[in-house]
Amino acid sequence: MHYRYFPGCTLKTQAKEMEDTALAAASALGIELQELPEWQCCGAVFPLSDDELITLLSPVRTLAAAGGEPLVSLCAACHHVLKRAQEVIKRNPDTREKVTDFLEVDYAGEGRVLHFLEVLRDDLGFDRLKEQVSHPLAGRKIAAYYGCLLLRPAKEMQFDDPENPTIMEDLLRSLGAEVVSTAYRTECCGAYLSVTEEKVATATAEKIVHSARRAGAEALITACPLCRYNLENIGGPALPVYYFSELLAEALGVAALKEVARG
Amino acid sequence: MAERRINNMEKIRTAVAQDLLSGRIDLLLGWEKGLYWWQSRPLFARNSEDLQRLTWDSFCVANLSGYLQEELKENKKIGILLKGCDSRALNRLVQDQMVDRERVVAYGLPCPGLLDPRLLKQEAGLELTALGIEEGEDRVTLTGTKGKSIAREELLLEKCRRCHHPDPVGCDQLLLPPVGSREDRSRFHQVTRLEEIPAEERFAYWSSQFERCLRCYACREACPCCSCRECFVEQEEPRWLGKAHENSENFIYHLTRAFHSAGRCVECGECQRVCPVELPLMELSSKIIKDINELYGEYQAGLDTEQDPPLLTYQPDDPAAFVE
Amino acid sequence: MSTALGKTGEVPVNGASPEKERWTPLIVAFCCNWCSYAGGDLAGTSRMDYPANVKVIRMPCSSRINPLFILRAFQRGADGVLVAGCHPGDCHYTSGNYYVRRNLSLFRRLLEFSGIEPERFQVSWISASEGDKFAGVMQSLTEEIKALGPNGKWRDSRWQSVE
Amino acid sequence: MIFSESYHRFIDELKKNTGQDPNQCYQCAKCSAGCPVVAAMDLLPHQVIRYLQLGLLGELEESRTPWICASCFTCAARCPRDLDLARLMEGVRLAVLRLREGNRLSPADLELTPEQLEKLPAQALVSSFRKYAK
Amino acid sequence: MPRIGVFICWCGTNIAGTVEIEQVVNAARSFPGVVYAGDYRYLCSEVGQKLIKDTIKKENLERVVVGTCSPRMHEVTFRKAVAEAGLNPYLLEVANLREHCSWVHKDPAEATPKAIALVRAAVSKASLDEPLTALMLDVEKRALVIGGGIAGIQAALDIADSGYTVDLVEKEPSIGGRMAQLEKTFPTLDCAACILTPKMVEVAQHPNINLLTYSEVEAVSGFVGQFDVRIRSRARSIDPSKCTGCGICYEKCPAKVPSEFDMELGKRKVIYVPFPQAVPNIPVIDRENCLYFKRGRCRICEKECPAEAIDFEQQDEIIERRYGVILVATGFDSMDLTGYGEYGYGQHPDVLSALQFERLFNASGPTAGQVVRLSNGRPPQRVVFIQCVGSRDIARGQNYCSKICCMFTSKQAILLKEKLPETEAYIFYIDLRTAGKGYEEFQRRAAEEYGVIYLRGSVGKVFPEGERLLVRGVDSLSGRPLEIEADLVVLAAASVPRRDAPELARLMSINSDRYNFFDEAHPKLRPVETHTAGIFIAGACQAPKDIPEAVAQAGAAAAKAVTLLSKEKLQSEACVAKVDPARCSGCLHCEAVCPYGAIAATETEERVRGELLTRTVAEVNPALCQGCGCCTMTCRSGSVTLQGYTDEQMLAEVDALCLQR
Repeated sequence: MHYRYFPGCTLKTQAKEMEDTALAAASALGIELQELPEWQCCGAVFPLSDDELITLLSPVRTLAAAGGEPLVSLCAACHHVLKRAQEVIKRNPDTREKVTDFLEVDYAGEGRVLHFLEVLRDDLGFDRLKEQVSHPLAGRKIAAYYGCLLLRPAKEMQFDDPENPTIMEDLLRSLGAEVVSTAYRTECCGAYLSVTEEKVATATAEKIVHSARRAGAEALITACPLCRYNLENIGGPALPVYYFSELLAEALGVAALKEVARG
Repeated sequence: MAERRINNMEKIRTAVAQDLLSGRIDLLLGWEKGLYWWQSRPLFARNSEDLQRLTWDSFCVANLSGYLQEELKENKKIGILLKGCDSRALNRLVQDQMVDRERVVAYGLPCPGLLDPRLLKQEAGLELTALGIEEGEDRVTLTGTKGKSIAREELLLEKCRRCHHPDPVGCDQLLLPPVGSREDRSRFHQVTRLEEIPAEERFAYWSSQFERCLRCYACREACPCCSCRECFVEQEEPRWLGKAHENSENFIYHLTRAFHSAGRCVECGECQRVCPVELPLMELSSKIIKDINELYGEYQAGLDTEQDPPLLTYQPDDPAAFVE
Repeated sequence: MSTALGKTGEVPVNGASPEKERWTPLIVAFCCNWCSYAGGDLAGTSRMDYPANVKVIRMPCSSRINPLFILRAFQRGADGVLVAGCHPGDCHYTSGNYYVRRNLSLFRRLLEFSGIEPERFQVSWISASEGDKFAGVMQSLTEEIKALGPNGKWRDSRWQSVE
Repeated sequence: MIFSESYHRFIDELKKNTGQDPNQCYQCAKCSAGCPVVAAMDLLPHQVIRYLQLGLLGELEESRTPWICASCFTCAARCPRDLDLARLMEGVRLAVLRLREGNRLSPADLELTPEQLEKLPAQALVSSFRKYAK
Repeated sequence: MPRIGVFICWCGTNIAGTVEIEQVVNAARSFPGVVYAGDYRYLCSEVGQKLIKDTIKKENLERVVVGTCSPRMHEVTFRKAVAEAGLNPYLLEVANLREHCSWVHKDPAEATPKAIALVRAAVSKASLDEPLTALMLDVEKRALVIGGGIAGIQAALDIADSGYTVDLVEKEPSIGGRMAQLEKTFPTLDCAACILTPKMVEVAQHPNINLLTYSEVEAVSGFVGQFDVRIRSRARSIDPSKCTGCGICYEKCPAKVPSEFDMELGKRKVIYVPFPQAVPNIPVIDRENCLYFKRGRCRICEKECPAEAIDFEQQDEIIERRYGVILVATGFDSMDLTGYGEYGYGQHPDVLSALQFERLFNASGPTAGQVVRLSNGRPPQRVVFIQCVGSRDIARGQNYCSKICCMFTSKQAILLKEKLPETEAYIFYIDLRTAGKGYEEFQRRAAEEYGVIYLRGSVGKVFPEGERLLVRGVDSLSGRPLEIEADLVVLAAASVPRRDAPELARLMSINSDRYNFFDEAHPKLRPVETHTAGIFIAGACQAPKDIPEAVAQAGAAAAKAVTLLSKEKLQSEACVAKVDPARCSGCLHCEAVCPYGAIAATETEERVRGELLTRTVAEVNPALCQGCGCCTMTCRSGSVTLQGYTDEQMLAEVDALCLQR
């Protein structure tokens, strides 16, 4: 189980604990995540206009660097941009030619682009993961929060059912936690609106957190640093928001290795 | 090696003599030496004198199955000596109800692969009349020159070089020990070579070939699977094709004849061998066989008579060689 | 009156010769009565537009085709031939087009092997409700054949067409 | 004036870049119904498409809606006409940025406290500048 | 060369609009064999046909070529006209100058030469036409109706009433179909059972109808007048002659499974009748879930049955019969809604499909006619209906409008307000489609009299919040986002063909459209016939439709069936294959590919050098041959040809078309 690993800018800064806990859990599970020797920011948002080629350069450079081996990322936004960039390269020969000529790389869309959750579900398997859980999160009522970028557009991301995903719930169950489900788990958290339209972002995030709290959740998990920031940056009683990897590491008993200062 | 060939001959002769003389068969189809040592021609043996001329050597190339349809009109039961390809031709004719298997006694002769006189002439560099040959296990020495010896594989007829099943199938008795199948040999290298050259060059190649065609129809006469009573070129109503020496007509004759052999050709190479202007006719039917194998699964005509011929069956999800 | 194409074989190899400008492709289409011919009728009732170079011969089923009809068309100077039938499984006679698919697949590869451009002989499944596909196939077929230029490859040099 | 000359040039450019044709929409308003930030919009998403269909480009220029859209793809996931409104919205944003006004966001306008700036994930800054500035 | 007459039709301006008729007629006059060439504005009209008949007699024509619309349209008309003039009807050829020429080529400079080429081809083919006579085949005076819904029932009754025996095959244990599941029907609010049950009883008691329920068609072969059909009548595990329908067995049966009739809302016993008014009123044992069949235990029904009618050893019965006509009325399913996760269907008990909601109103339904929430059993205060779920949706559903949902939702809203006047009813719609007789008025009553609130817009998502369902939508007319706290959400699911429709279509080789609804021969001219002669269709299996239309189509299809059955003899296909024994070498490849088994081996004699030898050749049975021509493609030597489309004719057409650049 060897993968090339793309961390993304935020995982080296504000979301350091996501990377540390994920890498610790991965090695405990015998999954080798070999960081790309050289990488840049994935671009955070996927360019939605066909004449925006410059913004494809960075993700395609990363895809080419993986050299056709399976490429794993932890952050939902990075996985979203990389996967859709690969899809464009596969589907649009004209764009491929322009971008790969400019980058002077030979890349035609080969290799699997995976999120770490997909590795756990499809390659490792949640049942084998359950066997390695030493500290089950017994009695912990956790709600899974997916957001947008992992699920949509479903035809390209092929991650899970966009309206009724189960991958995070299945992970939580294999970690022994008690799963709480809210219909807001696939609603947008407000994303980059928190920079310029903070009130709008806070309103959407509040709906999600309050619904989880009403459903009895004690904490939320997510796979996206921006979702976590928005879900914590709300008025009224908040809920702790963990990265899924933090609970994973805790259940595997490797979390205590490094006490992380929680904001 | 020579003795082995002689007692092989005796084994064959005694086996067939028993059936011919006892009246079990009233005609035996075999080979006899022709005018020169490198020629063996078909033998129609009816009595023991004829049998004396019977021979089995590396030049008995004619596919005798082609005579059965006509000969069975007069003879009640016919014995026939069959190499691997010949036996498959018989099976295919039986499968097409052209020949009644009950009225045929098939003697199988596992075939060591036959020699090509043209290649012998090239090797010897002399007229063959001044030579003779000694056939060893897998080498051939030319007597009368400085004792030159060549690997047998290099002297084989083109069709034998591609032969996967030298052992006859579906015969009543095998007169010699089987030699084993040779699935390792490549069959379609000529076809692939032609497929790879551009279309214009291919058209030029075939045009130059078919321009030489005399429309003598020897290929049709020699081919065992050409079993129609009246070939489409002969028909007047409708007049499918003219008789003129016209390049388009030569093209259409050969393409149609090859297409009519689809699912029937046993790659016995007779069409190419008998052609007076040496047209590469085997490449046309081999191309079809290659496509059948690629598109609809491995099919060797006459090898397994239980298997449906490719054009008489279908699968709902068959691939198509066009954009559906 | 020998036409600009001269004797067989002297084919203006796709060069943009002046004759090419005046030349319009002649395409013969064999259509099965129940599906593709009815698709053509639907294209008509829907007033779709496609080039007039394609002329249709009606057959009860695509399995009425005989390779010699196709070769005869090429011999008479056709630049392209189409055989159209029902989608496999929808044949009015249950299995006709299954056999056509095998026969014409092998025949098309044989033609290609003999040096004729594959675009000149095409097979297409068009159902009675696909008027748009019928018009589309006729359009794309004419354009492809126009790009290839006249087909002198098998034109019988004795054949005289009238203006 | 609904269909001015510049309209046709604008719409053809929009269609080419986004690969989407506004006329495909029959105004069922499913996008507006599911949009998480619709409350903050002056023009509802389906009205944006309607304005594109009618060529009311001036109003689109003034509207806040393209800048409230968070590109969360919910509308595109549920549209019964398979129209990708996320791409259309980006097309409108780019048109306004490129043809009219220039950038809508510069570092100076950020009203974020240093402490917020430190906690805000880099991803948020990169995304918003990529959406509001060219 | 036979004397040929050419008649070019103007077809008003349809042909004359882009084809220079004059040029075509003059060109035709020059074709070999043509002794007369004329034109007329409306050739298919009475006067036009008279022109043809008179000219045949005056010029004693031996072949006729008409340049008109598609032969698929009027070939039969002109054949009749030619026959009336004493000429064999198959000595006529049609050049398609309209659909294949004038309507598709705008430029006369292109259309006219093409028209001339098409006429030239028709003339060259006509010159080689031979007179053909169709055989007269007998017609099995029995009809098969597949599908026991309202359409199948109506068709069976109409055919039976005209004196012919009918086998009505129904897959479910009882006839009644979709309509039996309804409570009331629009626009009259008739109770569905009240108008359906009497017809079901009439079917059961009709002397000419043989009812085969719990049965399926397995194989169909043959052709019009002589369809050979194999039907599997599945074992009910109950002896019908003994069973009195008392119902003790399904009272006592311990095992319960979700009821298909109640759309999985309620439960039914393993030995069951789908609904109380079932016809026949004989239960069946569902062998997949019966404890005895699964684990060899129980047999309580056997002990309890006073009539000892239970028979576990009963086997499926295979019925093989010949029919003159087949009438397909297999109805429709409502679409599976799992692809629409945003509504929470299948996740939350209070989100129902329209058909499930209908069952709540039904006295024999899962809630005995009480409209209550399935989560807590209490009546709803607020019900939200959502339209076009799966319809008009090219992304996840069907690209058509299912036609009946606007009406049945308005009906359900009225039924709801009649039962629970205080309950609020909201309907999210895109366009209200109420096009039937009395439909608009019915919908206005829902809005004005019953206060149903119609919201033009859609629902984005349904959020289960505590006890209730938060429905987030928008009213696009006012441009206002809405949030409604609902107790029940009802989805108007699209109507789609039955799951086994593609298989049935293939069984009978009838065409279907890209959604798998069966294709009618012509939407306007032959709406209840299929392309396969002798097979008719009626009801929702052809396209979504309401009960009035289904019944009307059933009557029409029955009438068509009866006209066919009333014929003493049927004309067989005249253009059939024929073998030339002299040329045939007896390889019988043609027999291997013939889809109708119309070719067989036969003996023939041949004199070879004074001796008479017999050999096998192929022979075509003209009664079975349908004229497809597959044998001609397979025959290398061209020994078998297809009359009406002989090899000479096909080559002549190719030559004619290629003669003109």
